Amino acid sequence: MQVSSRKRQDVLVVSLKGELDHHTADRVRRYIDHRLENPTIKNIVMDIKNLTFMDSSGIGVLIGRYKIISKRGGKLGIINVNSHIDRIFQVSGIYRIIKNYDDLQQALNDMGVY
Amino acid sequence: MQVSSRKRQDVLVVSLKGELDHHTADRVRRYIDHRLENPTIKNIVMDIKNLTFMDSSGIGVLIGRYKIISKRGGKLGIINVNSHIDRIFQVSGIYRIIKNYDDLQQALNDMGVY
Amino acid sequence: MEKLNEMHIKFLSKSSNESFARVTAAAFASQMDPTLEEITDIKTAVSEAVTNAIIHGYEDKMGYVEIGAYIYPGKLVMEIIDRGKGIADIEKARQPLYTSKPELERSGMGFTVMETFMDKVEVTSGVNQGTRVKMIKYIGSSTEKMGR
Amino acid sequence: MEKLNEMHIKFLSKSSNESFARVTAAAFASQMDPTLEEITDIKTAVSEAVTNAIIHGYEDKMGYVEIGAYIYPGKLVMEIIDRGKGIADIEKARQPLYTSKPELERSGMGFTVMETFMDKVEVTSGVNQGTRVKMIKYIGSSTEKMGR
Ligand SMILES: Nc1ncnc2c1ncn2[C@@H]1O[C@H](COP(=O)(O)OP(=O)(O)O)[C@@H](O)[C@H]1O
Ligand SMILES: Nc1ncnc2c1ncn2[C@@H]1O[C@H](COP(=O)(O)OP(=O)(O)O)[C@@H](O)[C@H]1O
Repeated sequence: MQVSSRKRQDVLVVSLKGELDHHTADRVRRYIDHRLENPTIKNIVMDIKNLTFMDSSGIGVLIGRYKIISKRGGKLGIINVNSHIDRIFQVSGIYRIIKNYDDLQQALNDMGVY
Repeated sequence: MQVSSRKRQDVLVVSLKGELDHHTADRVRRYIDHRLENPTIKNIVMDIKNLTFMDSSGIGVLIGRYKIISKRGGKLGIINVNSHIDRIFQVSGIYRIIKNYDDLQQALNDMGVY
Repeated sequence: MEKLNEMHIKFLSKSSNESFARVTAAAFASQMDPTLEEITDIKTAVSEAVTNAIIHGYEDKMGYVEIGAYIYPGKLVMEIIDRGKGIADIEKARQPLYTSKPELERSGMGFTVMETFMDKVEVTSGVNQGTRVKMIKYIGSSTEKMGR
Repeated sequence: MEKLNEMHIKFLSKSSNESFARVTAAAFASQMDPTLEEITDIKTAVSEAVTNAIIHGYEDKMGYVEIGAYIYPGKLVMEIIDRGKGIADIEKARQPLYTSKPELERSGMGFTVMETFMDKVEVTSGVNQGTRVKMIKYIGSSTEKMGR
């Protein structure tokens, strides 16, 4: 599991590469929460284009980050969701709190970054 | 395991793709021996560029084909050997009977095909 | 129905073995010539059950997780077994969003995901005796699936 | 030395399980962060031992092949076990080019290949009791290898 990120104004764009399960979830969590110590970050976009596997541990990671960011009045968006992971998002009902954007541009625009 | 071949004068050029072990050896053996029913074939070149795995079962297959072809006065050559398979060929002493050619052209030339 | 093949694995309840369990299950199932999607379904369900055995069954203790896999014509049966603390109320445990470990950021969606990707999920468990999750997946042509 | 991880597999003596055994061994060993070459070494040695269990140990009968794998710091131990016919003369069996099944086009190079790719190969066997091949491979930095 490789995690990387960049900042676009008040949006943290996080890219995940590899397999996200219970074992690797901890690294992802710690990586993002460390970045979130920066109080100017309000929104998160998760780019999961290169995520080759995810189970329900990923849902837990997303809900946890959503809780932090929603306290700051921000949003959590997700892009490049494959059909298998989409199915997990669907059954878990996570789309009630996290938005699946068509691409990064759309996500950033929706978060007020142009 | 996929096996394919083409004929260049009296040389049968066999290409192996996939993993050659005891389980898949049988298919390779039957494929080649079926082609060798054609008595105008005198030599064989095995192209193992796309062979992703081989264990000592492969040595058995090669020695078996060598026996058939040497009765016809022909040669068995091999091309595109990776370093791991080369090690197996080395320890088995198979280079005493089978020649490792630099490329197909060299093998064909050595077998009298120009 | 004729059993075509069978395998068993047993490994320590370490989280680093979760990916090992997935790969092993996929490698065994690949004999059935499944689609890539079916392979991912199997990997996901196995990942959920093995993770549960490790974090809920054994919690912080070390124990063995076992997987049994059986291939029948068009049908894969997988069992994930632990000898850990067991489940008192299986019906409650299987409900979507129920988790006994929210502090670990568990989502409570494990069983729901297993049910989504497998054709059948059966849970048997005894308190302090352990848990056995049996999952069935039909693989192959739709005619075979209809004849199940 | 501290044992870091452990797994066991058991499968039917079908030749289609040879590739399954290789993938499983590689998936388990991958936790040690081996090089691609080391992974291929392990796959090759496991393939040889498992093939022997299937064709020599059980011949045409069906039985279980077992693999045990143990990870220590810098050291992988693998055991391949069958309960088949056993080896009467182990020294002779280990000689390069010796095979009891030339009619199956075996080359007699299996043990030699195991010795080439692993750091240590130990064979114990009893006639009609079965065979156990224990292999050790040191993985990782050269300093670790020197301190073995
Ligand atoms: N193998 C197990 N041993 C003990 N308890 C388990 C086991 N598997 C599941 N459970 C219980 O069932 C609950 C729901 O499981 P699940 O749907 O997978 O969600 P999660 O793993 O996210 O908690 C768990 O929180 C746990 O209390
Ligand atoms: N698991 C086993 N059970 C019984 N006999 C075995 C076993 N493994 C090896 N042998 C014996 O040792 C011989 C040499 O084995 P090996 O070097 O692997 O060559 P090959 O498999 O090509 O015959 C075999 O031909 C067989 O007689």
